[in-house]
Amino acid sequence: MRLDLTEEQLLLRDTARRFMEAESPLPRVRDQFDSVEGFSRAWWSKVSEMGFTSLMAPESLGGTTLSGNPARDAAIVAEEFGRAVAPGPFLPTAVVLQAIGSDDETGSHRALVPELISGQLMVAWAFGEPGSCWRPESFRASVRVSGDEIILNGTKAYVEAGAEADLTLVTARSERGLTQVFVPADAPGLSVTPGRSLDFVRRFATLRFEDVRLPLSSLVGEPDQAEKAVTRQLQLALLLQCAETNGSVERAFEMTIGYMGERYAFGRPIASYQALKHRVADMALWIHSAMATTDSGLQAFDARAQNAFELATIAKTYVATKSTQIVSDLAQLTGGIAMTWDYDLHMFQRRVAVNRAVLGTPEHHRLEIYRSLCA
Amino acid sequence: MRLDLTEEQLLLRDTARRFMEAESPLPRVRDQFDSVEGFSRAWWSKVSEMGFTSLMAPESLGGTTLSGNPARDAAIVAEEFGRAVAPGPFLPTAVVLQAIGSDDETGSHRALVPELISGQLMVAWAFGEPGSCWRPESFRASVRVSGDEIILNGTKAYVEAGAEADLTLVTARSERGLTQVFVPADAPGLSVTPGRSLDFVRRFATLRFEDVRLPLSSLVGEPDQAEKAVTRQLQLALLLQCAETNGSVERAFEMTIGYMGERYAFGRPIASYQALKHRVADMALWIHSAMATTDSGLQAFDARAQNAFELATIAKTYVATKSTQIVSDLAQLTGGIAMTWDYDLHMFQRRVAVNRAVLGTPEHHRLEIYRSLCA
Amino acid sequence: MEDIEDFRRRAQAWIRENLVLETGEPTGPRGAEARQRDRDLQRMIFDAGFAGLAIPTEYGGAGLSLEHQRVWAAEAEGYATPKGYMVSIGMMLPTLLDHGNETLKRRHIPRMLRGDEIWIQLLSEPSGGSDMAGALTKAVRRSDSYLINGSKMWSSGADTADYGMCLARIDWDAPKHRGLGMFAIPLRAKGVTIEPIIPVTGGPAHFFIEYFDDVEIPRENLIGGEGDGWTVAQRLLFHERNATAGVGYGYGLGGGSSEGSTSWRKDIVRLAKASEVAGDPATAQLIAEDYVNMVVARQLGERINTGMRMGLLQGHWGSLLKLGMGIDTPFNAEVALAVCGADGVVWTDGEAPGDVGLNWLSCRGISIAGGSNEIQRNIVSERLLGLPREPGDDKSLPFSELLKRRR
Amino acid sequence: MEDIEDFRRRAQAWIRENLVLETGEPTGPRGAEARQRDRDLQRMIFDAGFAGLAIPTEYGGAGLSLEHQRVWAAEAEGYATPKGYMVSIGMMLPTLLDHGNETLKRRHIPRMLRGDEIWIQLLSEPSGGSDMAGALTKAVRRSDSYLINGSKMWSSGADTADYGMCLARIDWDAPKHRGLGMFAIPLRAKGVTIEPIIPVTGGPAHFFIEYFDDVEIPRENLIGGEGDGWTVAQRLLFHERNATAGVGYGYGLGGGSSEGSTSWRKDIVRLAKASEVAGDPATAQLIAEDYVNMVVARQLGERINTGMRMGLLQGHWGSLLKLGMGIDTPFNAEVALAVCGADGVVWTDGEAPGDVGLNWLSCRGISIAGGSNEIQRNIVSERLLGLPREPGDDKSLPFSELLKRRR
Repeated sequence: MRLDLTEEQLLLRDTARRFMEAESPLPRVRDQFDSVEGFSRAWWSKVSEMGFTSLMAPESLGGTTLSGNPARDAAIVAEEFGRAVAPGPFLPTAVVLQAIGSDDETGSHRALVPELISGQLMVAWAFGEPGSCWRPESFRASVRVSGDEIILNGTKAYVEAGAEADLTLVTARSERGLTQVFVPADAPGLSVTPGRSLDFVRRFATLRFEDVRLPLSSLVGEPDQAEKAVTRQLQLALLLQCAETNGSVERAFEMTIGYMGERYAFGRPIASYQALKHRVADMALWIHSAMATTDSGLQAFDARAQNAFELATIAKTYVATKSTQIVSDLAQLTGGIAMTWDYDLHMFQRRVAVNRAVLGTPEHHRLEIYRSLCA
Repeated sequence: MRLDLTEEQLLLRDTARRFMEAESPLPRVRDQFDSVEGFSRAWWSKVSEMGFTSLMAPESLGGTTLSGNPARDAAIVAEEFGRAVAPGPFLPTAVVLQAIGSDDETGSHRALVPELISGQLMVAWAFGEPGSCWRPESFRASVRVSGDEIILNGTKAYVEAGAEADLTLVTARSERGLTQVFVPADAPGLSVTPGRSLDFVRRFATLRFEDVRLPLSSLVGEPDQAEKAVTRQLQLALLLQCAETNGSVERAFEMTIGYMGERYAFGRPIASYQALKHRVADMALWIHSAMATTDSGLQAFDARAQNAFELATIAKTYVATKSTQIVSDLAQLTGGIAMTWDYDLHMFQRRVAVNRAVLGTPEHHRLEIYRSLCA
Repeated sequence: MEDIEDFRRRAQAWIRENLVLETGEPTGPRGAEARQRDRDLQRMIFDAGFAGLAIPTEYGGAGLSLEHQRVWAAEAEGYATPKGYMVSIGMMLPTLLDHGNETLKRRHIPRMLRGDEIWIQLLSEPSGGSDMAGALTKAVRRSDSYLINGSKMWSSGADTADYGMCLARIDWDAPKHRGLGMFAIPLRAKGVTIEPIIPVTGGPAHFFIEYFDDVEIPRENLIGGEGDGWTVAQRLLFHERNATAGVGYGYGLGGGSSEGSTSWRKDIVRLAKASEVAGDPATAQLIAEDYVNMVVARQLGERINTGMRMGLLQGHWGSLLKLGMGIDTPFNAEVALAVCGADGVVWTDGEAPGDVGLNWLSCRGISIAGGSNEIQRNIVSERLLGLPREPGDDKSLPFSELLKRRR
Repeated sequence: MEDIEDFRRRAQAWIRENLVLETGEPTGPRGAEARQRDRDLQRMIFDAGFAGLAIPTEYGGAGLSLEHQRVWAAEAEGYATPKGYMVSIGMMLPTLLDHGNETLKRRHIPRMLRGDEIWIQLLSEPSGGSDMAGALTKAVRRSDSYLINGSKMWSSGADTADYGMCLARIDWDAPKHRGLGMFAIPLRAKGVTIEPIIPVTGGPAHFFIEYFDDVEIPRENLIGGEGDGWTVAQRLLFHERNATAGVGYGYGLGGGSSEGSTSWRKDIVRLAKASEVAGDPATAQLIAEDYVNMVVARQLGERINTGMRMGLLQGHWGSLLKLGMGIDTPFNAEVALAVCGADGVVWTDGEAPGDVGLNWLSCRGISIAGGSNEIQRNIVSERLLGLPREPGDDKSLPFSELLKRRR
């Protein structure tokens, strides 16, 4: 949660929270555990109607400018997705909007923006590769321009909503750098293996590209020149993921504090036991720190600050580390009931654990941070 | 502390404890903070008269066989050195006795044993090299045989009592392996830089060898063949160090528990606060675990078990990690007084921190363990 | 008593003759087939005189010692032995032995040893997990029976058990710990309803909830005296901690640092090697730390076993081991999350769901069930180290007064 | 009130004209020369109207706001500013402002702001560090004075200070927190003895112990009413936590995530690069974690500063920051031990002793002094999160009764 929200941002937060409470209460999320997609197109239309998908789009293309700091605005919604452990490709949509609305200076895909905002067009963002590989330098998926065609080969993994999307933005290596292309769901040579995750409703797919041939118009930005854009997209993805995690942790924390006040053991509420209180105090420190570092990262992103990338990876490292520890210890504080399917705590734990790993574990990011410190 | 001590071992422990209480109470250790050597020859003679130095020597050479498990017997004394944070080169003496009494099958230095046991001859064991290097594969000190001479070059660091010793057992690389030699303190080409440590009374020296020429009789064991002996010596050194650390931690723990029972805050002894009690309970678990792993390591060493080396490094890793955490948190439990020179807790903290680092940090050993797990 | 080495030879011979080598069955709840296999095996072992080695002969045991039981377990290592009796034989049986009346003991202990009757504990309630002495289940005395009403929770194996030891309140005006009785309740009796508790993984139920609706049991089913329920429960918890930690009567019955956890740990190394994450040195320290913890936990178990066998350690040492398991297990699960990265929490449709993520979700089971880490820390600090208890009046007030404090 | 941007320009201009750039003086206790330099600088700043920016003009301040103080600190960053006034101006002055009588405030606040008078706190006693309300120091009222007897401990800077705010007990039959008064004691008065406490490093004293032997002070030196000592002390502790954490009146006076700690962190990276240990990946995770913690702590500080400035956060938020420092600092010291290996704890004779080892020995200073981690955790859980206090009667019983409980 950001502290210094504008009136408009406060309104956005309250609107999003009420919307989630009404349209995606926890029992409804539970209902979708067994569904293939984890969410329906109808749900995504509702989210879009609320204007949540439009926050990362330029105003000129039908986007909504709330505070002039689009990432910070979008993070407010991401946090509410986290609080509700709600389904839907909010993160990929925001990242793709960032890619075509801001990063791509050629502007050749701006026509997609209205469809994206309205929820008619569903997108995915294919970045990581099998073996938890999140370093573009180590990517194997490759793209080359051959005449008036682009030929794409390789595999992308952990693609959120990759089986549901109409269009996927793929990052691949090309001769002299990174290149991004849009691949439609029905492209010949593309095979999609749907997958599940620990989360109740978040699905990930593996996409295999075998000589997928695309027109040059599929290029997003100039070939070989995508590194900067990819870095911006990764930053945004990391920060929205952090915001979402923060929302999940915050609600799980509130839920547990409430429970601890009502649960009696040995003649008094368990919330009065010092050993538990001290752990709760540490958690409060970590939760506020997690919000602070996410907020700093978002601010740097919106301002295109020089250290924006470092701050995004610091946020991811901190948030992913502490969030997992917190929600695990929340179960400990709660006791046996937290080990049951019917108690909601694990819904938040699941989202937190998935977010910990996707886009790189904190261990991965610490190693990157260490390397850059020593450089 | 071992649990299943024999009558003789129990007697040894009680004797050693009473001896330390009488001859090396903490104020006397404090008195030696400013001394160059940290201990006197007279003190070492007293220790030797008690028979403590004879535990690692074969009976045939004047050694004492207590239980038939010499390392376990010596560890009982090492633990008492730790409880008293007492000075004196107990560890190097035991390791050198192991080297010349057991490891060296040529037996050519056995004549030194009586002098060593009696405390007349003081020895050091030069193993590590500058830059916290504890892997023999990375050693740079080198020795070569040239006619009827041995020529030694290189630097050994962190040599306990290296400036006080009459004779130092040096491990160096030779053409086809490792070679060990004895270097007398007055050898031409040897320069000794005395050093201090965080510990009150434990001193370490750096030894530089520049074309130090020694007779062939200085060899301990066969040239190039020392690897096995060095491994045994390192195991023993690690395990005696663990035993000593355990002693220091145990006494610091007892001291703190006692203090917590007497210190009142908010109307009751601080020992009654749950948040503190829970940390103390974890410490009890770690302390007993540290003793258990040290004991298992010693048992494997005495039995020359196949996994003896692994168990010694596991003990070092565990003991060094937990001991540092425990004594640091003991200061926290104690409060302000633990931040003062006059309160004794830091004497134990200092010994523990030095033992953590010397012979390799737990981080170093974990990396080695990981490598062997993945091998 | 039979010489220990003679016994070893006799056990060895019988084991080689009669048991088969372990095949590495997966852990977790087990089906009817596995249970039948267990029952057959246990009967065979009982008939050969190797069940209840430390239990007196008058109750169907072998009349030997815990040392014989340890030797048996050592010799039987690697062989398929029954896995389903840790609770019944490792915890409930010794409690019955300590506190049951002769009628109960002579009737039930032989059946328990033979595997014909399985007992479980009924201590925790929905209203309070750790604070078992706060039981709200009622026992009302009639002429020659008791009428039980209330509910119990977290009982493992209730679906297949025959009897439960149930803590119920007889006197509501006595202080909390003094108004309780312990009752042997036949679980197929009229008025008993048993429902499964779905665990957090969504998998099959390990735990159950039982409702008692005017369940009538004979007076002789009271274990200990009418005010002794808490004393019996504490003894039960003591045996439970010991069995879980692999010491005492539970030794060799499947508790402690079981093969399951060992092979799990090996999996981390294997997973690390297989995935690109392990190429990275990012998780090397974690993997090594986890491995060290596992080895040291086993060494501590050996140490405490030795100490208890030699009589050098007495009392609540099982709590130290239980606490260690409750700390190491969640750490291990977190290390696995780190090591496996996205492959631990994301998987392909149709494949088995990722063990790593589900294991992390349920890793607090061991640190909550059987006395949470917090309860063990209280026990270690107060009973092993002698630190003072916190002030409180919940031991002296009438229970009915205490109840009023809850809103 | 002066527009904030106008003020910024005015401050900027004066700073560039009058201050010199920081040279990176080492931290730790400072000599007489540094103190004189501080005093000269503070006087210069005061005379230019930039001291006490948020303090009313009637007490010698500039009559502006905390926002002006923040701007001043931002503009003065990188310049040499006085370092010795965090306690006197950042903690004691606002406490005096909140609770002092007009005589005291008009006499002393201007002197404090000008650096002519340095105040310290005298709260803790040898008998109790955290439990300051348990003070045993006595204040006996005479006709127009008080007679003080007792001792105080852990006061930093007592050797060079002029006044101390001393918590002393007036009424021994009142409950613990209600029988106290707060007194301004001139430290050069007759009957005051000040002795240094040698720290664990063996280095120069940071802290002192003071003995009061029939020290007579005028009645007007009572701050607040006779039973208000604890209220005043709590306010003082509030300002202390804020100043330590770099928020509120102490902003920019040298607390918070100071340059000292930043450069220390950089040292770890430097040390890791220099030593062979860094070639190893063994400590990479630790170094990165420590670095991340440092950055995040600064971000949290900014967040809480923003919140307090905007009025969105009220109350004990300084405790959260103080707790963070008390957790991060020992972790940082342990990381340094790991990174530097033997070179951190062993050094050559004649060389400076290893900072890494000594730093680890003293790292608990920040987690104990100024309200230990445990005290901060109590405050955070009870006052920020509203969790219930533990039961206890030490707030209601007469203090003389409480005293009897100690043996």
